[in-house]
Amino acid sequence: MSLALAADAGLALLILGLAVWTTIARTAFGAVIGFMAYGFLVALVWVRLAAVDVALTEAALGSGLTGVLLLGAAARLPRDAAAARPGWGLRLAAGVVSAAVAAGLAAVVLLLPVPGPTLAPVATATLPTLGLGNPVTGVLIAYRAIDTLLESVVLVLALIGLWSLARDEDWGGRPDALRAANPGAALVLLAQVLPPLGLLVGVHLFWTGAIAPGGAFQGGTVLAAMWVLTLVAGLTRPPRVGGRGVRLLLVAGPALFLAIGVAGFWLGGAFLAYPAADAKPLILAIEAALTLSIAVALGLLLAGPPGARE
Amino acid sequence: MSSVTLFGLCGAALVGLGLFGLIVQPGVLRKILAFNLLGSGVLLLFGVIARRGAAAGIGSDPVPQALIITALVVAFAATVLAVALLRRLVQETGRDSLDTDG
Amino acid sequence: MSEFLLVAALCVLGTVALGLVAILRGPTPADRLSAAQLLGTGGVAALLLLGVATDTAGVTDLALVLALLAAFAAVAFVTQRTPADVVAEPASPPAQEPE
Amino acid sequence: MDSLFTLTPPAAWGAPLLVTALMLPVAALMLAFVLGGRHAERVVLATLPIGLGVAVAIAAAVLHQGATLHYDLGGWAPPLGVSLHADGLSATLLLTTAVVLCAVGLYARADFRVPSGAREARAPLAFWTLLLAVWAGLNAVFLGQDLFNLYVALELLTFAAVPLVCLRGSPQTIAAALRYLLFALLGSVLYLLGGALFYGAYGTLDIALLSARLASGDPIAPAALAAAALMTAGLLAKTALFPLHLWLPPAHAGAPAAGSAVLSALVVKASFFLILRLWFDVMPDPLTHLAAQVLATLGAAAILFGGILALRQARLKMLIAYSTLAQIGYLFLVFPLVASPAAAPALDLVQAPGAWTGGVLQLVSHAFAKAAMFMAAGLIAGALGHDQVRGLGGLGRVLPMTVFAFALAGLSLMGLPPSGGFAAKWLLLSAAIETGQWWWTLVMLAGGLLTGGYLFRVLAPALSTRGPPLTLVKPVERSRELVVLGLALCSVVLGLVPLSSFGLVQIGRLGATGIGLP
Repeated sequence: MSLALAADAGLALLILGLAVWTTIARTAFGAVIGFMAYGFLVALVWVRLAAVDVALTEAALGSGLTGVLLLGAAARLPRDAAAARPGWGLRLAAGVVSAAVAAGLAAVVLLLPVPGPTLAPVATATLPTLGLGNPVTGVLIAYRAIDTLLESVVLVLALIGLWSLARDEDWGGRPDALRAANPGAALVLLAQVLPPLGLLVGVHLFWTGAIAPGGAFQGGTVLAAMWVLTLVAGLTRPPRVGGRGVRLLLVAGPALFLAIGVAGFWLGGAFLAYPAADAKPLILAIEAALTLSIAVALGLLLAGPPGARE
Repeated sequence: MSSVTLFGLCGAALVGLGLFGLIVQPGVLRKILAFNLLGSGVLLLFGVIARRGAAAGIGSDPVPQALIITALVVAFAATVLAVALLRRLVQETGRDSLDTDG
Repeated sequence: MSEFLLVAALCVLGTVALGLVAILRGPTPADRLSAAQLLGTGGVAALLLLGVATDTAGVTDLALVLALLAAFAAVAFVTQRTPADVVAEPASPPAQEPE
Repeated sequence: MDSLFTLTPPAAWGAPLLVTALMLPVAALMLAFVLGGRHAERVVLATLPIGLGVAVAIAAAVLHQGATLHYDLGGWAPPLGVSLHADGLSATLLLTTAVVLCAVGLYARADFRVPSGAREARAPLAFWTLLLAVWAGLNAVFLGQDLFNLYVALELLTFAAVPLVCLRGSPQTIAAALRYLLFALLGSVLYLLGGALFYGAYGTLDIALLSARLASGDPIAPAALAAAALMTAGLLAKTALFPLHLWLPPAHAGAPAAGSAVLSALVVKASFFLILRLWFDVMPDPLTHLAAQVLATLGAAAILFGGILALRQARLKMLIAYSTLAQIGYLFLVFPLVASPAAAPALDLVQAPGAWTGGVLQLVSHAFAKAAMFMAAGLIAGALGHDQVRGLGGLGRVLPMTVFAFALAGLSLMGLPPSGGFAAKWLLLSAAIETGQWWWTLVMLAGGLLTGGYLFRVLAPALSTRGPPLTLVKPVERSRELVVLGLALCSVVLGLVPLSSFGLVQIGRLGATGIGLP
């Protein structure tokens, strides 16, 4: 297995190198590019850590959408506003503190108990009663459903926070900042060819999530990316923020989740419990609604606040 | 040393690096990047803990995996909000730093 | 068989490292993005090799997602950048905004 | 091993109420967001009294049964599942939150009305939905029993609180919100790292199970020590304890008055509450003794530093915000007073229930008083068109009720009788003397003097009868003054209630499962 170890060491070194580059790069733009490459390689690390579900999320969110978001921000930074770097004293102190934290954590990693504690046996033992084959989905949608429910609300909330940054006079308008000024023919073609493919991949990820790596977050993210692509190319326009339809789509996932959770009081004996007989269809319904809501929320989060283009 | 430990040490280093960047970088965008590195290091450590919990025929404890996915989505939302605030700040002041009078 | 695949993965990672150097050197942002894209392609290849070598489920899906989003990132770069970035180091005088 | 912590019989009535308390604001948030426009405000105003009723019912259930309430979500017991939990302190804070939010809701109607002619406007929709989100986040924090569930709750709170800071949209408030966000995110991520390490060492995130595993007699894992340190550091950044306070004054002063009230009275308390939970409910005693000294030292520094800076502020809202820094410091004095090894050699932590009650009283009375103060300051700023402390001369003659409410709230902050703040500080002072830690009394007395000093700067000119009468640029609605006065009275009335009625806050403390009173 030393070959695998060599590959992993190479991967770790590449990641650390890119992280250092992201920290010390001279321009913000260079740093963002470094960070995107970094996110890409971290997805590989997740595979090496046998966490393909996480790898999918990281690939889609961590390097994909985050990278696009940060690129957009870097392109609009003022050029000449190089802020004063902190003095040597502070940098030295920060370096010492950070190095101490890193060293402490490294020591903790080396001292973690062997074998590591795990909930894997418990988590897999009850999976069949839910009709699921992917334990990660089981954790997300059943055992720790409350976290997933609250988190889907967090996405809606982030969107409200984002929209609240609009100017008063722009309220009710469309978030149009994404659309390219002059979408070239190549871009339009790509935006016509790629999304149908992406749609398939997104739906596949959601559907396969019940038994294999994938699920609502991963599928929703891919769908969001495809939607954003058509927005950039000007093939579609984002909805007005005042519209009730888009808001219904945004809360459809968490609302259905909550409703089935409340029904669990009677059907399953507890809030967020699934009745043994109908667990699978209920879970699939929740996942479908969540995928849709997450896709819309992520797309709109990338599209920015409503208003005139900068 | 095993691969898992290796990635654990890598995560620890990333946390330190992110913390350093968050403190010393003057520009807000660079701070946001540093925050993302820091968060990624934290999640990597969590992933190492998950991997150490491989059991029952699964290569990695599913509970931490699910938590990492949740945390990734939350971190993305946080980045969106921070970037949106930054863009407003740049529009209003033409600067991207939070210096004393910012 | 799996050892051969691992060696292949290592080689691909090596080219990825070379791409990394290109990212670091630049000099223009477009150079850097192309290098990052190359790194992406190499990453997908390394991923598939590693996945087959260690027989991990779901790796092909991951490769699909990575390939899709790499194209997406390139689009973002082309549309979000300011024109001056492509031709010169960003330290040059501020250019007009695209809009 | 866990039997100690599942004493509560499943038949305990009131447990489903915990779900209601958590989900009511979430459901209302979605409804308000979808309906939008003028309906958002209506949804909030309809939900607030229901939520208050739920909080009262939970407090009654806890008090009546004299035990904590538990609810396993989805029927999955920890460590695989997530459970909710309400002890006396949680119930008290749920109730405080509901009362303050009701007042804020009534007060904010005038500021966040959809202008006639428009179907919907930016600030009102954002404010009303964010208010519900703050509520959901706070309830989730107070009820959480799982460290990761609490992380999500903290993030919910962050995402709700940050946009409140910059609702006005001025460059200063945007910068303040951004700085707040960065601090809050740093805090969350350190907290999350702590949670990960706890899981790595003990394989659970449930507070009760963790506490049992930590207390099992084996040496404590290094990961747990690192986890506790990281979590504390992260939560301190969110609580804005000195020296991690830089973000708080501009953020709390920049928000609209109703938002400032929520942020200063409630939001910073959420992370403090988690520090309490961490050190008293998770970590074993000897470590708590050690951490208590560090935390209290920082708290003492915050009391003095915040007080001195408050003395130097030119703007009323900044003054109140700095006062929050100082008052948060008092909360941290609870740690060494409750966990004093001097008073309780080899005994459990509940040797000083007086200090515990004092700490909770300080938390609650500060919440009422500070919300009242910020809302009073909002009325003053609206009526005068500015909030310069120097320009407040003769204010008492034109806005007597507002100034009276401000003074009543000030009474509680200074710790003068008969106010909740007095009872709180009295209990803390006596606990300090009883446990032989007299030095903390000096800090508290100095803090009281400083508080008196900065409030005198406001009240002396406001109450003076000399000088030309002030002219108001805008009249003040009587109903809003009444809301402010009501909250200020709440903070005072707490001091008039006999101490024995605070048995609620002791319920669920380790070793104090019965309603024991000092």
